[in-house]
Amino acid sequence: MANKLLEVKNLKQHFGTSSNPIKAVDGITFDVYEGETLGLVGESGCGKSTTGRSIIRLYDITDGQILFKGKDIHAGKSRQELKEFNREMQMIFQDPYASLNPRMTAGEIISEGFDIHGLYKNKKERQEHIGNLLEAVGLNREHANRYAHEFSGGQRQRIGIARALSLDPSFIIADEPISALDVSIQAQVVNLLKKLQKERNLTYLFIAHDLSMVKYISDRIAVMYRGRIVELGEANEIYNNPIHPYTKSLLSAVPLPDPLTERKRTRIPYNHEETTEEIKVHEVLPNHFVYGSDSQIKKWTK
Amino acid sequence: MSKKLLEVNDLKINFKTYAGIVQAVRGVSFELYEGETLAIVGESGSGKSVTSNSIMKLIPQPPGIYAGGEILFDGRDLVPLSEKEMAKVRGNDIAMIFQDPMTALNPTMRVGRQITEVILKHNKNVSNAEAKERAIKLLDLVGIPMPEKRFRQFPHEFSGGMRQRVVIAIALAADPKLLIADEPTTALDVTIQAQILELMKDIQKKSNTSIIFITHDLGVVANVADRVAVMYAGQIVEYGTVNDIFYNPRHPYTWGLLGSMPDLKNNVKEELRTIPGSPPDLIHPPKGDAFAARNEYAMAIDYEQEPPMFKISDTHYAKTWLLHPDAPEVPIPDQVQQRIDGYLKEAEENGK
Amino acid sequence: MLKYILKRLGYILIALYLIVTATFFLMQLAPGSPFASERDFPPQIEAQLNAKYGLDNPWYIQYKDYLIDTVTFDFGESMKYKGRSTNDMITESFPISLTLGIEAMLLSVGFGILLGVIAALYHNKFPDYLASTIAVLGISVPSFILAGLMQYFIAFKLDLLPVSGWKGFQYSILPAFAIAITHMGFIAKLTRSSMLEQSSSDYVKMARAKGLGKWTTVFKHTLRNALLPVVTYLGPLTAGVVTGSFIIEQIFAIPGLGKHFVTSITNRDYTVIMGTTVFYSIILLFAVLIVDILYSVIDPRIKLKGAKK
Amino acid sequence: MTQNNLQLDKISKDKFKIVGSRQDENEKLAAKSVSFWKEVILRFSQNKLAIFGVIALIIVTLLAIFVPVFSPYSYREQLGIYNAAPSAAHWFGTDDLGRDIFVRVWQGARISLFIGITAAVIDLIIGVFWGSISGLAGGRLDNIMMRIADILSAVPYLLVVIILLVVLEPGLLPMIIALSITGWVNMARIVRGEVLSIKNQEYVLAARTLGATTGHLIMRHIVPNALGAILVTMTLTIPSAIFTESFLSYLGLGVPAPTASWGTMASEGNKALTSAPWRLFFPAFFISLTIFAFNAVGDGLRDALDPKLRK
Amino acid sequence: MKKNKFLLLSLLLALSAVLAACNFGGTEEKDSSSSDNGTGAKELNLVIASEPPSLHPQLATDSTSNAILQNVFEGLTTVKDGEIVNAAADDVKISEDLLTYTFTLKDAKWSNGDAVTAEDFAYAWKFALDPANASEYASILYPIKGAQAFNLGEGTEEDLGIKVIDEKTLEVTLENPTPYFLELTAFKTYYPIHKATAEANETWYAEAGDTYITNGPFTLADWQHSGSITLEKNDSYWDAENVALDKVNISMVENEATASTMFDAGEIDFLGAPFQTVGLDVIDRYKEEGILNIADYSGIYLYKFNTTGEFTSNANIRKALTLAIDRQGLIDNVLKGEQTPALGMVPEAVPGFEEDRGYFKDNDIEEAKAALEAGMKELGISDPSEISIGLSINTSEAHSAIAQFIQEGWHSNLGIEVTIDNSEWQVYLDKLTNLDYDVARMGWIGDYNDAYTFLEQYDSADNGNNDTGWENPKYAELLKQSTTETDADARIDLMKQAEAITMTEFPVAPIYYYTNLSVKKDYVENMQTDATGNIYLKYVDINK
Repeated sequence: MANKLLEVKNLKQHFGTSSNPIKAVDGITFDVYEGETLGLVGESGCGKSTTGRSIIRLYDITDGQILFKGKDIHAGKSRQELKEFNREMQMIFQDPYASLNPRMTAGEIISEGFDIHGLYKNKKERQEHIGNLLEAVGLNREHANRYAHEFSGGQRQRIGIARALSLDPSFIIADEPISALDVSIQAQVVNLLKKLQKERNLTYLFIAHDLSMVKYISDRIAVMYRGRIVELGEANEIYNNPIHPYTKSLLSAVPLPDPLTERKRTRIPYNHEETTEEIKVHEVLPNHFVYGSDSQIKKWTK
Repeated sequence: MSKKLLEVNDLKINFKTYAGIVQAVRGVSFELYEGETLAIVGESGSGKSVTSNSIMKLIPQPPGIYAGGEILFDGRDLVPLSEKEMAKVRGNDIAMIFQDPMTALNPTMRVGRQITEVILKHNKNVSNAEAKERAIKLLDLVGIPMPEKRFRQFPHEFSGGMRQRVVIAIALAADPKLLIADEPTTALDVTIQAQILELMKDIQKKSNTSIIFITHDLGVVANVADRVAVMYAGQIVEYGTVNDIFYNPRHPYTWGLLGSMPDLKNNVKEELRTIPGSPPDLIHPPKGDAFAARNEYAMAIDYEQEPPMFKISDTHYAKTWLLHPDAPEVPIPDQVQQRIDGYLKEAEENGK
Repeated sequence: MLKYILKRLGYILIALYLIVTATFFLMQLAPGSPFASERDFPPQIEAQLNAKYGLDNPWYIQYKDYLIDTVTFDFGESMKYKGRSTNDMITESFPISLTLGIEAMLLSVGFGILLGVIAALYHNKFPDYLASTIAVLGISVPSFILAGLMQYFIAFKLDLLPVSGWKGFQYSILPAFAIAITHMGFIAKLTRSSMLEQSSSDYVKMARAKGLGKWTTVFKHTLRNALLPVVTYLGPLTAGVVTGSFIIEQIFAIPGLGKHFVTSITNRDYTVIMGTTVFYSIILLFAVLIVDILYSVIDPRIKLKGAKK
Repeated sequence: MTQNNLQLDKISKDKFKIVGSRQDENEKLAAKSVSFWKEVILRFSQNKLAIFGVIALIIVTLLAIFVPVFSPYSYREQLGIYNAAPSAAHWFGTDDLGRDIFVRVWQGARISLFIGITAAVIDLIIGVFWGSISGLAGGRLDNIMMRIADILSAVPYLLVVIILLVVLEPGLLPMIIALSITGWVNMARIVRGEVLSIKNQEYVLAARTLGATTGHLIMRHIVPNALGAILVTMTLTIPSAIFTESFLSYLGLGVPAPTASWGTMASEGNKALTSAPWRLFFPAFFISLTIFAFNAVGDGLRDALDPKLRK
Repeated sequence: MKKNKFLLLSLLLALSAVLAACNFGGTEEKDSSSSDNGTGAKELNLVIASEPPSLHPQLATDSTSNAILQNVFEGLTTVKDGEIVNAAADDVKISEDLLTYTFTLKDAKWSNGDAVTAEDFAYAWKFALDPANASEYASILYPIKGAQAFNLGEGTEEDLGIKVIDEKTLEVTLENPTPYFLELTAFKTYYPIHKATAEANETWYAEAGDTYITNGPFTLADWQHSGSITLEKNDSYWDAENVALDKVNISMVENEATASTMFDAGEIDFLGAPFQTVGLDVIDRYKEEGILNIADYSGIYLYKFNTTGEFTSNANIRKALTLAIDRQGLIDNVLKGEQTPALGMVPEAVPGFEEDRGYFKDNDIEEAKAALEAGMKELGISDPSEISIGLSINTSEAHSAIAQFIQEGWHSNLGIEVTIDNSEWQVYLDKLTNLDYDVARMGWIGDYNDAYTFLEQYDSADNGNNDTGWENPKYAELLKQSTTETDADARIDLMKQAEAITMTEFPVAPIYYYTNLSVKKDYVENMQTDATGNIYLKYVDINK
């Protein structure tokens, strides 16, 4: 197996007051390996976006540790180190409308990163760089002078991707990058992401609630529920052999474009069961982790 | 065959905007029988929501304009009806479920009132108490626990899924013959979506209501629909039973839609089929086939003349020149075909 | 809820303290004496007067006395109007201002909402333009100009209503209208945009889909939600009506508190200035609090908690 | 569903050759590139009332600048023609001291506009400073700053203004100070609200992940996006300052004679309603027109910035 | 339920509206019903400019309070048609040395039926002089022996020259012979008050009602503070049969324009000092309508000079400024009330001063320029533009108009730069007292119609009403002589000599002598402001 690029250890992210905390993320641990795509799925409010934003330092974490290339990213750092870090890790956002500043042109949006980091020597080089990035995401060089609102949803999302690529990162957190797009556009974006991954040896943390696309794009999948990762494993493994009842329920709810299956589909409801036993992560199968108490695991694996 | 409840013929809806007149719906025809579910599927801007809203005549005029066509409900054309006459149809004969349960309920009115309001409006001789009783029954029917207590609560005290159940309860309050569901599950999580879909199917079974189901999710279509209309750029491009559309799609756009969804069952990791580009500007609809520019199988004629609806079978029609006898034979793209084959094979295996 | 109200009361106390203190020191700084008069009287007499009102004390003693007076709501005797206590003056004149104020508020809210609703219902049609124009004109014409014009044309030329005074309901119509007009315009504008915003919302569409008639939809659904922002305007409205009365009461010779406030300032009648300022501040601060509570009552989504977002 | 009765046979077979999609058109954008502000101006210019407002303001401003310069009379010159009705020589008539009202109205416009604009600019500076710091900092500092603003705004505005003017004695500067003393709170609130909503926008988050400094965020993202709301607030602050000034003039707290503001002219003219109505009419008309115009521009700007409201 | 909340709200609002509406109740009765209601009662409707600050005869200082007081109280003497006549006094005996006055009282009654006694007068006068009461007008009693000393805390009450001989006899001893003393006894500070009530209730004068006991032709029937005052005929008044009016409704209307609109609309019957004033802007119209009544007024409008000021310390500069005022132009164009240009210190309404004394010519620009030249030479100034002068006024449109008119005249004729500085009355008076000004306006209305009241204030720089810093021993001496001079003509001559001194040194620039403007409905008879600004409603009648 490849190197660990990112290690998340017992990450906790609480919001609200200390007396009444909202535990958005409540102690999760996972690794991301170089070159892979880790899918993070769960329903709204399960803490998946918070996880992504904590990793990229948009939030100060409550507890835990995040190591990127072995270095703790939340430990006190100099400006220089922080900038270094910004160049290594980037993010693609969910809403193609809200993620582009309406007062800026595509070129300005894309070049913001290397403007901040001063990565070009002259105007021409900068222009060239913008053009290359636009082309890399399938847009035309001429689009650099257009404002965000002139683009369609898919095009906007590609501008967002170009912005994420502008600092030439090794790790990209894609926070539901396709959920606001139409099906046909989703495919465009996903294909682009896959192509870029191959070309640039990128590592993705792909956050989504759309299980079908996650399965398609991910090598491994982590299923989150109420701030915790309840199951983590190879993508096919999770789909074909889910163990945690929540994963099962989630999978049973995904509609497929197949009328015959759909007519026979039975939904598996999930009822969260509280337990007084100690709950921890079990490696039930090689590289297939499930979160639960011993007796629960026993029951589920039966 | 059961009774024909709704027939839409060559419906055209335009919108006046600052930029010009948007031809949102450009001659849509379909029909719906009692107890049947028609799914209208398409991408955003394809005109599917406008179509559904126009049946209820909920298109604000202006800027909306009924530019032509008729909407025959139980044999009566709704288009020329006055607002007053429509008020008798709405909620009573035809009810609607909206996309976003978070905004579809009046935030300052108790949930119970929002239901009884419909009952009282459409049943002149029902007392308040009876209406309340019926509303509580409805809440129970749509699976809301403790309906008496919930009756007195405000929408913000409900979760998204629960609110959508309330919206459904409101829609069912006057026993409508036709239920129009405009993307009722898009805003919901997938597990909640499954529950709502089950609920709707349940209700349909019990009450024999016809449903028009608007969605962009082909999975949902496969789950709920009897018949499917695929819309593109304000027109229906393919129309047929759910099996026709999913197992024998004929329109390249339908191929594109199916192909752009990853196949969960078969572990293929090859590139997804995409439909390149974006839908046309409906202020100036392109000449010929609106889909031509994005269609890899587009022929010269596609850029010149709009294709007619070709009949494939008694239930199956598609609007593409590829069905013209002179057109070259274009098979369903491999990837889509493979998937269909996989599905059918599995069904066959399971059927054994 | 209780916690929230207590917290807000705390803020009100702080605000009051600041207002009282600021007014006190501003008045200390203000030039002029309440006893200055055209005919100079002997310094001995002035010393007597100063002693009588405690003005001969050093400022911190005066400040202390002043705070005590404020806490006990005893503002003492007017320096200008002999033998009249500030409290009496307030009790006598406030009901008049209150009457006028409530009338003005009812007028502005009533007509404002009416205009706004009409404008919104006939959006971009003639009634909209008409109602909007009336609203903007209301905002644009200063109340004292309007008051003068109304006195001249309505009261004098047409002889419909009395020119001034305060002897019955008909005396209150013109002044109430003069105070109300600006706010009416604001409320109309607010209602209009709020109505438009609400009319395009899903639940209004839903109400129509239920088969409710146009007016049922407007009154039961759109208007109620559209009026929420109008409720928030009630606080500023109260303040506006109060301050509007400063001028209007003078023009229409109405023996209200606003008139007292203004004359007390020009007279340097410190006891009355302080009394009326504190009184006004209390009213306005509570008006804002009441509006906030009212808002939470009307809008079920808002639950009063410790803090306001 | 019936097949169309087109003469399908008549189509030449050549046409049925697959030529494929037109990729070139797929990524095509509308021909013209329109920036946000250009579009705002475009939408704004379709609002007749707002355009009327702009034209009115331009005319008022130009006349205020040039009339006092080019007029044969000065605003304080007494011509010996008392209370004369408008005529060819004196377009707006003369006042009780025989001064030309036309030139006085435009001299008054200078004062009134100066007061309005200065007060609005001071509000803007303090409000933007206070609001953006409060909004960006968040937490305790935000809390303290907003409490201060809350308490200040709870203080009855005109009460303070009147008392302050009494202490400072009437004049142009005291008037402006008095008008801005609590006026900025509103601006600060609006700026803070904007900052709060903008700072959580994904494009700001994106900039942060790119390593943007606070200064960069403010200059590139927050200011350009909050500008609309700030501008609207400003266009509505100016008329309210003019309004308040005229109100205070009426209470005798206006700018001292022989300086003329619209407010002092109107309140003087009010007394002459029956004898020399033009002395009231012209200043009153221009106060109303200007307030009307600013309101129309402000409303138009708001609609243009937020097209959701217009359908 | 939602509905209920809204209902509750609207109920609340409605309730408060109803509650509020109750406030009208009290005064509703016979509202503005004009003088001819069914009963034939004669009612007069008037306005005053403000709430009377005090209706205590000894504490009141202002003309508004005076307008009420002089109709509800009556002094020993009163003014009728410009003559002093006995009122409460039946007879006055004056000693040879003019120092002792013995008043015999009429058999008059208070409004509660008690007899008006000498003790009531003595009590009232002593009240005014008692320093503890801080009566601001006490100085008008100073002619009485020991009064000043007692008032300033230097003497005792026992030493006062006020002696109650018996219930109906009051003996007053004066400090100096005071020829105008009988005019003083008509003044409000010399009114009696009902001793028993006043002793029992310290604030008897704050409200209308049982405690407000009067001895004048009217009673204070109703007093809505800041709203209105109603006077009713006092049936206990000794001369009640000669009082025509039954009722006088007086509203308080601060706004001049409102007042004249009310007059136009027939809501009031008379408009003119002290019952509000005729605004400058309506004078022309009333003149055209032929209803404007102009009467002499014993008052002068003048500009005081700060004789310690940088430029105004120079008498020639002061002279220049004084001469370069176009008084006639001001009167004709701005004031419009047919006032007389003031070319001296004493109004022409004052007996003995009816003629112009010819000290200088109005608007004498030549002479003014010459004086300016001389003054500049003395000050070592070569150009008049180096002279900058502040012109202080208290906030008022009339003062502002006059100031702007004169400012423009000084500017264009003399080339002197003048800035107008206005401040509020209470502030303004402070500035005057502290000599914090260059030129400042002042109006002076005689408390009694005698030249002394116009000249006395300049007798020394320390005089509280001087405010110019100017003094002249010769002037002071002349005035002093006038107080002891028993021959009327000689006394007037002394005062004219004093006046002449001021008109060479110009501590003040006289501008115009007041006139009293009024308008009345033609059914109002005998209503006329007298030379000292009084209107005795006793004589007024209504004939419809």
